[in-house]
Amino acid sequence: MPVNEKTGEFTPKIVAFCCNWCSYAGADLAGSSRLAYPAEVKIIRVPCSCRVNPMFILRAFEKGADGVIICGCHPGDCHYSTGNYYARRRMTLLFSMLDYLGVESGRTRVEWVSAAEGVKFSTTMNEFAAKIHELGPNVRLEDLRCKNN
Amino acid sequence: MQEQLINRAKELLADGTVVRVLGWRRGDMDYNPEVAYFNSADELNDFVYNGFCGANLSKYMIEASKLEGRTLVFLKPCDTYSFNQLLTEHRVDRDKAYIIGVGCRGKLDIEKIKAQGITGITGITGTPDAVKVSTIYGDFDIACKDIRLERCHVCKGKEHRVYDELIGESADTRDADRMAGVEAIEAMSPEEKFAFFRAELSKCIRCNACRNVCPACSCRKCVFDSTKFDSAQKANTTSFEEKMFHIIRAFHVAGRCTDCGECSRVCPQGIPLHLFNRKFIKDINELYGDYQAGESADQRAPLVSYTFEDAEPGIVSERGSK
Amino acid sequence: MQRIGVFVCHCGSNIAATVDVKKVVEMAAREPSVVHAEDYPYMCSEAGQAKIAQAVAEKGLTGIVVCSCSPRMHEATFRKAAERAGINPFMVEIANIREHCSWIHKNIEEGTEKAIILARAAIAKVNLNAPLFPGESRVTKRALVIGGGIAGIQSALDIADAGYEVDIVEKTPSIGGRMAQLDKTFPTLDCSACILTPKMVEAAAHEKIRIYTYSEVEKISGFVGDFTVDIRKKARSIDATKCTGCGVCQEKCHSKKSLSEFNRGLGTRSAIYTPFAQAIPNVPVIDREACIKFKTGKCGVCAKVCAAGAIDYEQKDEIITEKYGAIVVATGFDTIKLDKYDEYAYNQSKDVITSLELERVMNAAGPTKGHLERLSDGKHPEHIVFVQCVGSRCSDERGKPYCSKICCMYTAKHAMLIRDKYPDVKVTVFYIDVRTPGKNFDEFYRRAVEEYGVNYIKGQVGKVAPQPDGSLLVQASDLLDNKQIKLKADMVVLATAIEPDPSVRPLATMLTASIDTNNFLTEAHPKLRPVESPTAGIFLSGVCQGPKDIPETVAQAGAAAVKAIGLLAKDKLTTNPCTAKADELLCNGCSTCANVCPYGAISYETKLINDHGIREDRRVAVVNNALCQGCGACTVACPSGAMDLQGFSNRQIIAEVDAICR
Amino acid sequence: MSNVSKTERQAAMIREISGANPAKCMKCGKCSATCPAFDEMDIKPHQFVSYVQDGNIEALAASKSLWKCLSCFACIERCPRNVKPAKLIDAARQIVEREKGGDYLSPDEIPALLDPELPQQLLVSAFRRYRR
Repeated sequence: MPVNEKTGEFTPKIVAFCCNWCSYAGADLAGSSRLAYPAEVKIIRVPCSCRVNPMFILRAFEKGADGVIICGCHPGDCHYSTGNYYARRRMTLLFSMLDYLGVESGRTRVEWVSAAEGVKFSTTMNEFAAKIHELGPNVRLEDLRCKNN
Repeated sequence: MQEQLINRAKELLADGTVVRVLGWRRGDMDYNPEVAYFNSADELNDFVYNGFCGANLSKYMIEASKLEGRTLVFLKPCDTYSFNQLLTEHRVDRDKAYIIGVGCRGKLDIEKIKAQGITGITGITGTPDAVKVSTIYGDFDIACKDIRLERCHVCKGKEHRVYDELIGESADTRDADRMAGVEAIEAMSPEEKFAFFRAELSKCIRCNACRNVCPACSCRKCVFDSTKFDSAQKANTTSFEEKMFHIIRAFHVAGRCTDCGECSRVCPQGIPLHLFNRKFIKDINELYGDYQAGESADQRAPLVSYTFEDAEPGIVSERGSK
Repeated sequence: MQRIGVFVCHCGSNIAATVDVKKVVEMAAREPSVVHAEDYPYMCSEAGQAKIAQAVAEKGLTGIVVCSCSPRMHEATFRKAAERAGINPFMVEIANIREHCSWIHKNIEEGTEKAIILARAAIAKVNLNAPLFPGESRVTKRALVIGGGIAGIQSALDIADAGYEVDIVEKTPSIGGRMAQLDKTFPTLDCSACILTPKMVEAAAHEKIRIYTYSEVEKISGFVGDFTVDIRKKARSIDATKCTGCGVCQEKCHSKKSLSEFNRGLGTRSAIYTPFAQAIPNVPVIDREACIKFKTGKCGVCAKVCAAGAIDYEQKDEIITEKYGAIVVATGFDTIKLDKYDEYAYNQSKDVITSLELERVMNAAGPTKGHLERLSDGKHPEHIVFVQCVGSRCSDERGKPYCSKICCMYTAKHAMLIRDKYPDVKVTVFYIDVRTPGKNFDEFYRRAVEEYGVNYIKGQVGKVAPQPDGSLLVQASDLLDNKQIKLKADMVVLATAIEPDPSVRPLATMLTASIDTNNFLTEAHPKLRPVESPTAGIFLSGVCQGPKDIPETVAQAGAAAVKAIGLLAKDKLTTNPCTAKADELLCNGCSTCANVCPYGAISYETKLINDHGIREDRRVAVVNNALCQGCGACTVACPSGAMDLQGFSNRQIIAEVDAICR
Repeated sequence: MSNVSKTERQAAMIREISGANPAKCMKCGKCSATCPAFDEMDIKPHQFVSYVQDGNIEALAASKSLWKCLSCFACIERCPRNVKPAKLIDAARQIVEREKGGDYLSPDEIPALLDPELPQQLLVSAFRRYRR
């Protein structure tokens, strides 16, 4: 379980996939507006939310991520017209499957964040990180080889 | 019906309509027929069609489509859905196939016979409604309805979706709710769900039988065998990998799986793999409208379509763990 | 094996204050393939970029990671620097340790730890990068301007003057837009029509400009340099090639009770109408909702009186499909609805009007022929009260959170014009702040007070109550006197907030251009690229991007035009090389990827494939690099992993995931 | 926590009880423009905000305005910035009452606070509540 060496508190690993056009820019805006969110969130830039393969999400969990969030343009505003519509179906089905397997549905989330929504990006990440703290470490999907204990 | 099929196959070979026949051949045991090509009338003498011919021949048509000349293939009603799906995906050549839709009265599960404590089986003969199982300890009569494959209890129907001609009568075998198994799991608590799947999936030996038999899993090279995702695996080495494999396998066939049930039939460990595929089918039906893969060859699959008003992924946590 | 150089930027104190850059350098140096790591105060400076060149020369780098600000800011800078140093520009990756790290984390330990992880992820990705080479795509040398107000007209004229063809699409029957509705303009008090109509005429007469009025954009596909647009030309019911614009039809029309849109509903018009006298084109349209012929089948008087035989009741909407290289959006604004502001009695009294309505009242061609009179009884007003910030600067759902920017100035203009023409009329303006940043703006406002005796009171109006005698009781604050005052007024003019024209919302969707919470189109960069949309080839002109007055609109329209011209001047565009690519050996030829491609960039070919010695004809996917925009939808649809995205490959993203979760 | 002054504590309490953020005020004066009891008040509605911001709670608590506010909520409804002056004054009222040791006015206190010129708060509150 990932813990802060000094405080002994649970410090989750959170992977955020952000589309280049809206959400990554929204995260930039959150940054330039100095809207804080936990350092536990690390962003991976992808061209579009439809680039996020379920394999990436499972891989993140396998390697010990405690939460995975995918952010894209609002439906209708996709830079590529339709990418987020496909992402929406894929992620809905994948999340439903994870829920079916007994993985807490709070560990996965999709949020639409536009380039102008720095505030929404920040609040979303704060909320999501709080949820992951509440759920605690991910033990159901991680590859235990990666851990020392 | 077997004789009828053999005779018709011989005719079609003789008049040059087809150059080979794809069907089932007697195996080492009566309950173990093998999938085989028959190139001559002589070879057809080994042809069988009985309650244990569950194997779906559609997938074999991918390779048969590459061969010279036309192939006669026997497809049961449920197999035709798979054939249609393969047609949609340009994996089989309709012109290379002569399809005889064969009647089906439900197929049988040898495991269910063995589960009744019957061992030392030497032969099985039968009528449409019952089988006589001969063993070294004596003979047993068993009603077919008690030993049907799971998939036959939730049969999609006895109508062939694609064929050139039909031979043989079918009988409806549906007597259960297809989604009951999925619903039972959905009703569990997260802990119970996790425990259930951990117990089932920990049996997986990664023999790949499910993948190899699946008509939808027809990739030339599976992602789990390629270097494209750093995901090449020969065997499960951790508690996670079998989950990864089965989730991704089910995801890759989501919207394409016809629910033919072959994965569960062939699994040597008896893992109810259809529960993965049916979960996706259930979600697709509930969220995006009823969809049956393979119903026709010109459908647009749910994962390559969308509507503006589709449910948001948050619906999963909203409806919660039932 | 790559030879990677890592460069960590301090960005002055922007990064260095909350990230220990030395520590990031130290940790990055331990990563596989990293042969060089250093930090520098400003990597984007010339000296910083020289560091890259130097390290490439000395250490033979094959890949570069810059830990700095957002790649949206300087990725291009560092890619060019790499190219100059002799490395393929796509061998550069940015770890965003400013916007995504130093600026949001206050604790230096936390910031440093995160920066190290972000650097690791970028290093892991570069390890798998491969050189990429941009392709080329053609540019259609024609621009589309959406909206025919002053912004659209100016952009179109500038583009056309540069020698490129331009089409203007305007949804109303005439170009001119809001500016055509104004009476005078601040701060010079020029007559709006006098300065606008020459421009309208110039646009109409320009050989490079085609104007589609009474038309709307219906569908947009394609991408920068090569957009395909469907324009719906709504049925005018008039054959424009025959109409002489004589106006007899409008005079004789039996249906004259429709509210005039141009006069903001204050006057009426006939069913067959041109919105105003100087309309361009001077060709009327038939309002089929109001026309007796269309409603009952009887009448047809316009056809009878038309000497040119131009009336065509059978005319149908027409769809025109045209290709464009660039699109300028100039959809303008409207005033907000005041339904939720009961306190101002806008819906109760005809004498409470918006400022835009006052423009029509003041205008000689308006409903009162330019006479200032009460709309309820036609009486000459003795006292007019102006209320500022109606719906602007509101944080509740009734109004808009932004300042509408133009109201302070036009109110000063209105007050001044009224006092000038009718010295007997008392004018009181209630304001919260008077905002006059602009050339000669404050002087103008002061003139209204000092020379024209307009009474400015700091305080908001709380309530307007129509009185039985027809007057209006205005209850307001005088904050400087700390009083509540009650005034009797004859007219109240509301400086109503402006909002983007509602048509911009569906248009933004068609353009895939991003839009903010107030429905203003988002610019590519708020300071440095203010007239470009983040979507390439889309340029922003006028109020669709944010509130602005006429001079600012014209300036922005010109700027947008220059950006469009800069694009049209190119013969070829280099295309993004981060496109999808199919691995022929893995491809099943199943067509799943083509189903999700928004650009039709994927086709199938039957090819002889040599798969480890097995030679066979296979149906395989082929990506057209000029069409592919690199979204990656196909890569996830592909079950076998045959389809991959260059620059964002499966293995690269997985490497990043692994690095973050390590 | 002992070094937090009484006024700071009270100001924080007002923010908490009212749920309003005085920092949002843009000093437009619409509350005072709207207030039917304006003339009766010594501290005007638009001034409530600065009293809370400045921590001048003593003066606010001692003001007549506390008892002149009709709770008609016109200022809340019309405030463009969601500052809710009436809620601020209501919060101040509650603080005064709480510091007296009881949560409510005692019946004995009411007659002294009544002003024949003004409708009773209860009455106006009732109008507001049941008008729909």
